[in-house]
Amino acid sequence: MADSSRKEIEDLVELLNRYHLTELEVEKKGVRVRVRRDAAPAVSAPVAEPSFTLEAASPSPLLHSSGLPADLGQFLTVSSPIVGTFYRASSPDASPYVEEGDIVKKGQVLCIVEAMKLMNEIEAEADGRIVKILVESTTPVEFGQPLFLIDPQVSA
Amino acid sequence: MADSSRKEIEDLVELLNRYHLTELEVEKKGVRVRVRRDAAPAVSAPVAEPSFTLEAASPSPLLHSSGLPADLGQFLTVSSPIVGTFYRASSPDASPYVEEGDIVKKGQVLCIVEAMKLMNEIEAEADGRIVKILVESTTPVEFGQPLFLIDPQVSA
Amino acid sequence: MFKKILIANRGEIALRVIRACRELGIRTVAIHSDVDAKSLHVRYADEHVCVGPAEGGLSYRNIPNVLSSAEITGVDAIHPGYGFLAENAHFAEVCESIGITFIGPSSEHIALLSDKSKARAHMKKRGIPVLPGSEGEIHDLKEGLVIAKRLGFPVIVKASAGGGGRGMRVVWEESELLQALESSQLEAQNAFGHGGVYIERFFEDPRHIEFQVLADHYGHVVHFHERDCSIQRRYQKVLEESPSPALDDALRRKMGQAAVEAIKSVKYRNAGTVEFLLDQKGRFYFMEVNTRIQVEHPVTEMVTGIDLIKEQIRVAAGQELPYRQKDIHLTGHAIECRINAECPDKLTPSPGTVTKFHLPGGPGIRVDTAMDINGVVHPYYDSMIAKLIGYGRDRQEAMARVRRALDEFEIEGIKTSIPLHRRILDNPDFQKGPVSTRFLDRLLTLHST
Amino acid sequence: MFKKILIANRGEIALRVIRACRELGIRTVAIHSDVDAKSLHVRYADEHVCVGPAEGGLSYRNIPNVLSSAEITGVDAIHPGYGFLAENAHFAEVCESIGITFIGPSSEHIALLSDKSKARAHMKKRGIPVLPGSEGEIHDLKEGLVIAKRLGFPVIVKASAGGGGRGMRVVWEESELLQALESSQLEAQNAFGHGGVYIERFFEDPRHIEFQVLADHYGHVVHFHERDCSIQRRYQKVLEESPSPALDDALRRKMGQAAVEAIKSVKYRNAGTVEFLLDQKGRFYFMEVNTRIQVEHPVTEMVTGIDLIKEQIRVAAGQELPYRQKDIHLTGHAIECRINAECPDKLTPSPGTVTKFHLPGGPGIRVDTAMDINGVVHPYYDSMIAKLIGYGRDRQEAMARVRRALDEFEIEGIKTSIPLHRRILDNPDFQKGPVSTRFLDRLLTLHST
Repeated sequence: MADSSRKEIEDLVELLNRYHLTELEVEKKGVRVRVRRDAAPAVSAPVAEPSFTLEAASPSPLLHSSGLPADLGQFLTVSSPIVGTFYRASSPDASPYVEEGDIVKKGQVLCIVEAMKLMNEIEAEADGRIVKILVESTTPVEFGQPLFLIDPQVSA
Repeated sequence: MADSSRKEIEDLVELLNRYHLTELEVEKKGVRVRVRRDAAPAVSAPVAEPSFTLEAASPSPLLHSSGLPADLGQFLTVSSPIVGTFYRASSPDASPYVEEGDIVKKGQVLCIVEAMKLMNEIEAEADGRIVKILVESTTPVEFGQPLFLIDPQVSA
Repeated sequence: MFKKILIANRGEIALRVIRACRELGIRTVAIHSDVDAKSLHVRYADEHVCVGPAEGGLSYRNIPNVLSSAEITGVDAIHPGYGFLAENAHFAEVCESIGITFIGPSSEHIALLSDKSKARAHMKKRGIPVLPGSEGEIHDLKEGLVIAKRLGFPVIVKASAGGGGRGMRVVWEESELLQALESSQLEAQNAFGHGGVYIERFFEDPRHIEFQVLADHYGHVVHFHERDCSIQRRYQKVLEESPSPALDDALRRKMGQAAVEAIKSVKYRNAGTVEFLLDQKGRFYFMEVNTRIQVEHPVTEMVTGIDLIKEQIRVAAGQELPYRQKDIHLTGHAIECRINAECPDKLTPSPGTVTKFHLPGGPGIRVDTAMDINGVVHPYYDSMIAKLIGYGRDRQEAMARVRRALDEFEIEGIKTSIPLHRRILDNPDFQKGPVSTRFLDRLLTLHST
Repeated sequence: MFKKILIANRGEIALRVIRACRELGIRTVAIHSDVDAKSLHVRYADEHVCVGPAEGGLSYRNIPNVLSSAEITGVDAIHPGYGFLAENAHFAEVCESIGITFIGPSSEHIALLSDKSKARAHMKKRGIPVLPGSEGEIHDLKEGLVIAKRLGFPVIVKASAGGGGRGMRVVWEESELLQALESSQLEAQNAFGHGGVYIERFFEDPRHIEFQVLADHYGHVVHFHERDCSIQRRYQKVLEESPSPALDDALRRKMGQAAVEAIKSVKYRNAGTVEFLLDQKGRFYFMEVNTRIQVEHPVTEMVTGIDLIKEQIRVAAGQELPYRQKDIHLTGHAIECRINAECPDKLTPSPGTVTKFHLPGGPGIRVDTAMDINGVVHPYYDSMIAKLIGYGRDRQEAMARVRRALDEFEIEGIKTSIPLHRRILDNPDFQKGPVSTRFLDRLLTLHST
């Protein structure tokens, strides 16, 4: 992952920490920081430091703290369950499955991750609003890489 | 140095620590302990961990905490300035230069360290009382190895 | 030559392949599970892709994710290392079908040679000596008795689907055969879901001798002489050496020719190992072909001066072997110790975080490891954390160097098999020369009683 | 054979000798200054004695304390390593007088060969080519002119007592000679307290080629072929290799014979190095004999398979050489990088505590170092903290291995010369083959402008 994206993820981690995640573990140069808040709802956070180093990959437009709503701790992360190429639409001419701000239903298709010529539809795991799309279309993604942030407290 | 001697030196360090040394630094297996007390008088403590490993060397009868006066921080250490063999007397038949408890004058011969057939007389650096003789006669000693503890506050 | 290679493995062998690629000027892609994100093989690769969670079946053995990683990184070839997908014919086949070179033999070779009864039958037909035994499975006592008498007692009853010593019974005399057949069948049925058994002559003190071979795409096959892998603990290799103290030049030549013949007979290509059993009378028997690079390949590299991983890559890229058999010389002696994270004298692994990792060095010492200070030994994977290889002018010097390097090797935070290797090297029988595959189990039994 | 050896040195060479002793089953005594109490050479020795404070003159060079240590520990022999007391004839003499074997040549050999003008005269008499120059010192311009004209310009004016490049002036034409003589004399007088100078032919792009020799006590002398040490920075060797890309077999044989002859002519014994200057036309000239084991000895060990330190010990113990010249073969290629604790591109040392020390490994890589994580680089001693040696089948493979190992070698807390070695190995002229002793200074000049 490009340095600028990594920096942004670190910003995100900082914010997540500020907004009461149930568990957060950051390890860097032998220093491990672990933050936990048991009262909050469960959130699927990226477990490993994203370490994808494809040089071709352009920096993903990760979220900036300025554009974020205050209650970040409530968001769900949708991660890639497989290795492949991320597509926001079913074909180059089609419109994207979802845009930031859209309200989605549990089970609704959010994107495609193509692997070995197979189109794998990735579905929303819960109702909510798309807060952020973390990866640009046609970008390769690895296992566990965060793709979307969903605010489950906003539903249609 | 034999293990038992090392153990005793560690006891000594513990005592020195208890009795207000100005500075004490112990490093062992990655853990460093540093104790400092600025008000006390300067004391020449062994700078390096004694590391002599001659198998032939019998454990030196280092001081035991029970036999120590309370104000250990005041003592001077007389160390060997050369490598050689420590003798407490000028010949096998002669009586030792000094015994524990003796009052000595600055410049008085305390022992001999023999090196390359040369007898090197080691003198007291200050007036005082011999508190402890740290090495047994005929034992090999290395550079910097503590030989005597002298209490400079007691003089004739 | 390839421009970029994906290494479908972890640990020391992944790093070993990365080193070879670097020396050849080839870019590398590491794959890793999430718990391996900070491993050395990831750090030293040019690119890296997370392919799944810790369990090997979901990450390193996850064929779709491994192949997707190859596709999105645009590699020309995949090196499978050993273990994981290295001997998976299906994986090799899919690689072939999507135009990515599998650095190893063809999928057909893997399929043929991984079926031990097929391989055995094939070699027997070609006149290569195989272990004397029944032709296929035994169905009743009468059939078994005929074969056992022909072979002569003792014989061994083995499960067709067996492995790791299960379903095996040694039969010393006729009266024991029925019970052995029955209990072996029962055990095999319970363990593998298939109760078929067969009979082979039992060798009490065999030696495990294997020959490293390399075949290019133009019919050239060379061998790199033998490795003696007789030091085993419960059928697991522990220490390997080359040359074998049990072979003289004449036997070495004869076995080498048999190995080359075995490989040529199946039109094999890339690196492989032909395993033989050598009995106390100097007779050898084909056991199987390993269709991968092996853990113990460094001892062969040390005594021949040839980098087997680079050769694998060159051959896979279609290059012709630049030498013939007469150019391969044995010089000196090499011994490899597999350093496992385990409690000494037991088989229990010792996972944990390594708090000190001081490598031995100096003349004749090579260490292959992906471990490092603060590295983690995970319970999900093989417990081997390093290979210590000692080289010397002769066996005496190689032993002396390995021995002093074992003393230099300081690992803290986990238990390792270093004390076990000290015991082997200090053993007078081992020092004297050839021992059998039962040497180590006997040594450990003596100790524990 | 000796039972116990004291190593009168520190750092990697002390550890190197300890390793050799361990492999021979000989007990070891380390000496150390007070700041070195926790060094690896102390940790790995069987016994250790503190011989003084940090400054080398008061500890490692402190002859009474070193010899007392030998006496109280009851050793049979002392290995001096290189530097410190290694070429101190007086020390060797005292060892001899008290019945402790000095592992090296006799004190007479050290005395004779350390006087460069004496050694030069001796070799010239024996018909070994020496650098063309004046017979002794030059006293006035007229005398200098006669010699310079005979030699042909350019010539070089050198201080008799010189070293490290001081008191040296290159003279390109007649008109410059007077000023060169005067300024050289003045500089030498100031630097060494002796203003004597002499004249030699100046070679613009010489190569530094040296031959490793070994002589036993029975008149047998063998050489182990050459080392090319032309990669120097301000007269300090930086990278060495064997074989030299500048030599062919004929020249190698010729120079090897000259080296053996030089050694035989003085009835030398133990290990030594005969240094030659090789000009662009393939002519070679004797420069000097180094009467010690050298820093760069590992490249010779790699290409000949012979452990020179163990040989030194065996020879010193009175053993006969077990081989003759025809048994010494050159196989493959080896390159050594001296890793110094220094700021890159500058000569300033970089003392401090090492906070990370990750060693490279894998095939063909050897590291000789006494450094470790949490180790301290002291300002009192030589700044070399490790030697990285790469071995391959040919120069190409050796270069590739050293290059990738430099990338693996991670040292934090201090600056090192690793970037300098990368630059050398990435340089096309170096990659192509032979370069001169001025190669590196030119490379660094280019960089800094």
